[in-house]
Amino acid sequence: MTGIALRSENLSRSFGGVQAVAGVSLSLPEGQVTALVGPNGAGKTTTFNLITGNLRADSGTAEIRGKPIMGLKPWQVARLGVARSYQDLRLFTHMTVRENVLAATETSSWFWQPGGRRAQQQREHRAESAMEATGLTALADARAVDLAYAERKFLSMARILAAEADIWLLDEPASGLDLSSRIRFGTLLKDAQARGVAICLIEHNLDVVVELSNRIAFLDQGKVLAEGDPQTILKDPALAAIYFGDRPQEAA
Amino acid sequence: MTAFLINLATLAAISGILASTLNFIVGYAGIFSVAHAVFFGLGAYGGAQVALLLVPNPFLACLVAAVIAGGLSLCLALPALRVRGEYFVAASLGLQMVAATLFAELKPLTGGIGGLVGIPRPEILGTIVPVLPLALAALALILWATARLQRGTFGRTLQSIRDADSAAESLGKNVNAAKTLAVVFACAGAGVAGALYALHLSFINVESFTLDQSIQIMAMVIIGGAGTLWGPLVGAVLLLSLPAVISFIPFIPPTEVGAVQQIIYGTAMTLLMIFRPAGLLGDMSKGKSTA
Amino acid sequence: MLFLQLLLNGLQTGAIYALTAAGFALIFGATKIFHVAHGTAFTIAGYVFLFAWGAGWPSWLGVLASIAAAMVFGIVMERLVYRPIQRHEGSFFTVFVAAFGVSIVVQNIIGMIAGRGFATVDTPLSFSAEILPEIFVAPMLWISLATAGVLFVALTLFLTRHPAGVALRALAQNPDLIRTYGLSSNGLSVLAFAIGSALAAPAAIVTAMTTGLNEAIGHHVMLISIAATIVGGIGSLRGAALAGMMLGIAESLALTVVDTQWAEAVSFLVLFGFIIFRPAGIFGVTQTR
Amino acid sequence: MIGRRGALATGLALPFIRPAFAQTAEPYVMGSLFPMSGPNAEFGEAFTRGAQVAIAHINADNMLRRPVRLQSEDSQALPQPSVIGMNKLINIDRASWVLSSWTATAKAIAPIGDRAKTIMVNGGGVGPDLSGLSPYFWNVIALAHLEVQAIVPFLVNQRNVKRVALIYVDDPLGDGILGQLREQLPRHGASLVGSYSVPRAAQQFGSVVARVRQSRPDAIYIASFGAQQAQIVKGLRDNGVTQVICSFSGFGLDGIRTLPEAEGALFTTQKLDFESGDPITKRFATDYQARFGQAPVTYHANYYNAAYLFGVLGRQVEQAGGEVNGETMRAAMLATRKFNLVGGEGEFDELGNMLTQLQVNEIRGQRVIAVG
Repeated sequence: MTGIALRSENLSRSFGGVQAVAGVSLSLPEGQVTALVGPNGAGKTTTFNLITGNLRADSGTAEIRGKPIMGLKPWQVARLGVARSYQDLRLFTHMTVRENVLAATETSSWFWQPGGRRAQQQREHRAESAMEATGLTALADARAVDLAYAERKFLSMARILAAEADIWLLDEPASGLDLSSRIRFGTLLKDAQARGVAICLIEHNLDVVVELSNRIAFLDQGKVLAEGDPQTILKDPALAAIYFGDRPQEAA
Repeated sequence: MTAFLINLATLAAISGILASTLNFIVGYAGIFSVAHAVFFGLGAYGGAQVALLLVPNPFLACLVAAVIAGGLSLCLALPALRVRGEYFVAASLGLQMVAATLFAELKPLTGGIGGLVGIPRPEILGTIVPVLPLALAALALILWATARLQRGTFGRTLQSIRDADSAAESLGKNVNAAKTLAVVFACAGAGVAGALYALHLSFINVESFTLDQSIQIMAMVIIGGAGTLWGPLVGAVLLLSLPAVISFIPFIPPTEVGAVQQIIYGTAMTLLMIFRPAGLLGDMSKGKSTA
Repeated sequence: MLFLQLLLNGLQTGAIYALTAAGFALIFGATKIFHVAHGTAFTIAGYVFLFAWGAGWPSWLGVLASIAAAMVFGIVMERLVYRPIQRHEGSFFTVFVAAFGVSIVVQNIIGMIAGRGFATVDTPLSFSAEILPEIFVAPMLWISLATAGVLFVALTLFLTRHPAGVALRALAQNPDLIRTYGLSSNGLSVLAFAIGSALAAPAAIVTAMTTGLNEAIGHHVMLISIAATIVGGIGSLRGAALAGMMLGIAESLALTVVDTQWAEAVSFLVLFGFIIFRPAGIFGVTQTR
Repeated sequence: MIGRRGALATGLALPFIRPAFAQTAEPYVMGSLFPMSGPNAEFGEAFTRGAQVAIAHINADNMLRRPVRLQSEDSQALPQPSVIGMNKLINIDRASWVLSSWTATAKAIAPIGDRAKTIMVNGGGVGPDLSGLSPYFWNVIALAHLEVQAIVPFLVNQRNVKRVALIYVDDPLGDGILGQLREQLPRHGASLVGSYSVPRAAQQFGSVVARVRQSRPDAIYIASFGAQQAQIVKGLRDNGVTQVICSFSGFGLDGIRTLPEAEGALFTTQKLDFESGDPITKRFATDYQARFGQAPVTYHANYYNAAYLFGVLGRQVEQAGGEVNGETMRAAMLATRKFNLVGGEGEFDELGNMLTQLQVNEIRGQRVIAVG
């Protein structure tokens, strides 16, 4: 039933001699939550940046449903249905919650959006339901800077929801959330999964990984060491040793 | 008295256009340009040449001015796409200084420091019209357009780019295109102001398009309140009429007139910024609003 | 021969630019305040020296008075203008406009007190002698180069050895680091303004002796300082000083290829080019996200 | 030493005094539009002083039925402030006589004065483009081309100059002087060996001077103004150029006269002999000295003349029973043409340019001496 939404082959990138990503091959199937795990500096966020076009890969390819995306600009990749969140959120701080979400529905950079009033109403409707789903409706007119931490995280999710993308790249979306928020976040993911969205998330807390994801890709030193279902991967003692930093060169 | 006020109102309307258009890129797109006078100048030279060589039709002059200023504003858009904040301020500073030298040296087009004289007064259908109604109409049009754009989706796009350009881009917004559009729109507006200025004064030279002028326009925006619709207009009227009002103060020794006026002017500027840092119409409660 | 002569002239101009630019860069690096009234500190320092000289003070006293005046101005700006503004809203241009207002006021007050127009300190030190055929050099060249050199060594020592200096550098890189030093960033920002403004004084004195002063002279100096700070790479004192020196030399050597009226535009063309092609400056590191 | 005056002291010590008059009528307002702040304020101050003395004389002599008051506006030497100031002078202060100077100011206000039929008198700017701006725009100073024609023969014949280099600001004035030097020098068997244009705001001249030196001139002509010309002079002398420096009337400022480096500089001005027996000149020189504590120079005299002319023409109009305004005074000027002013008789042409004789001056021991 599932196709592969996004596939990367051998993505590589080095910074001044340091190989940050060394040949990452990754597939994100539709309707699955893939967790990208690995120690700090494993190249997780860099992988995201290579896929979304924020960074240029030294070598390797990536494609969305067979369409190559290497060399495209971030906004072009986004228009192919990729939405991402950032670890530092990057909200539109001085705009209200509603404006933040509405902005995610408007992709044209022209003086006005195409489609006239009808499309405008549809976008507003999408924004309202995204706020509804993330529990931000009551805060619609608050400015992003004035929100509490968890609310900000949900705002960043609301933007992604409203963007109606079918590939989500989420950078530590659940970190710092309390239990009830995490449950609500889980529901968001389940709903999206049910709609066939391919989700990839970076997460450090392994409990959360188990709770939210059904696949794991284990990254270390810029390579995917293992890929598979959470139980098998997390039980592998070699991977655990790497993850918990037992190796001397990881001590820093 | 009326003629004095009409002249002042005309200049205020022209400054209002300049401040509003600059506010569009400063207050909404976060592009801090100190080169607005360059595009004011390009429009003024363009409009003046149309009136001198072809016909003194104000609409044609404004159109040509807008096209020239808007077209050449890509010089400003180029650094705006690459760098932000202080770097961009410095880039626009460089552009302003180089452009002022060019204005002074390209004598066949600009008349150099001697300037262009005898620019005919604007005519519509063979009758001479004063510049004030034209300037007010242009100001109203530009305020209307900026208000529409600022409140609409384009304004939202610009603000999102100002607050977090990478996030805006990853939501599918073509950041470079939006920034370029904003710059072209604002600079074309400055060009229109330039054409009106040339028609109003009948004389222009490079001294009206220097860094000092750019800073003055910037001060109008900041003092009025960046990112507000009416703030820049208030700032323009204030900064333009303040020296005129000061000049009514009696009993200043004639040889010290300039210094005393400038001291009052500078003091007012500084005090306003200390006590109303968000500008006269800016929202004090907003905290750090830009940059 | 012309090339060598222009190079020497460029060095003298460059030394002045380097000192003021370093001051600007120090202030900007440590406080993130775009101190456009830096040129005003320069003007004040120059005129104070001029008055001291005219009143017959010994020159060392004049130099001290001039440095003190520049420092006081810097500190007053920090305490009375920048800090109240930043308390509310640190908007970049709010600071810019406020500082610009101050520079207008000071320029006109100086015009009223000292008289308008040209003023110079008349000294044989600025008078050139022919040291080689066709090469004219004034003692001021050596004095200004030596001053710039000594001050840079002193400044580098201060910034690398003295705890307050180290803290200043840290502040430039990361304001949060400061808490670990147990120094208040308020005190440090006053220190940055004091030292940065003081650096303008020697440059102003050299200018008073060579090209002479007028009340509007600070304007140009400030523009060059901004350009040098950017070209050198924000946060890099070494870069700002080197870039100031480079802009001075470029302005002068440009005369071998272009007509004289374009010399000044050359500096700003260099600036514009740098921002387009190497925004991080000479010593800056390109930031990756 | 400090080469300057205590401007503040004199400015404040001499507050605006309006003599008490028998007449109770509203005073006539004479406007002035000079750069009173910014880099050229030194000129505005000098111009204003000349006019102040003239107005004091007009009032003291009861030349007119109403007293005259000077309304000073700051033009900043920029077009926009000039236009605002001019509109204020015409429409609010009802001035029918405005003293002005500076290319940008003159060109910006000429259309306004023309429409309002207000006389504008220039006694400072010498750019050739200031001639014929409007029937109401007059010059009481010889324009630059005449100044060049006066100094070239002197340089060649008296000082044996064969090669001249020009440092100039590329504005109509500098351009005019460049053209005249190109034309006049070969005519007298000399040549222009180099011309170096500098931006108006330039302050460092060491490198330009190096280029000048390369051209091996016998004399250097400077066509700049304000603080810049002093900086150029100092730059030349400091960088080993010992040849004679010459210039136009822009050198008639205290900042130059008292500059040690300017010793021996030659410049042209209108013919003015303050020691002569001419009573008008003598009175001006004496009263100026008494009021400002120093000897007057040409600029002071020019604006004295520019202001005093209002008294002369105004009296003619009043005596003929007319109303004193721009139109009547222009008619009076065209009817009379010749006036006794400071420095002798001045004669106007059709365009309103006063033709005067010129003299060459030399700065010796901080004094200006006529040498030819």
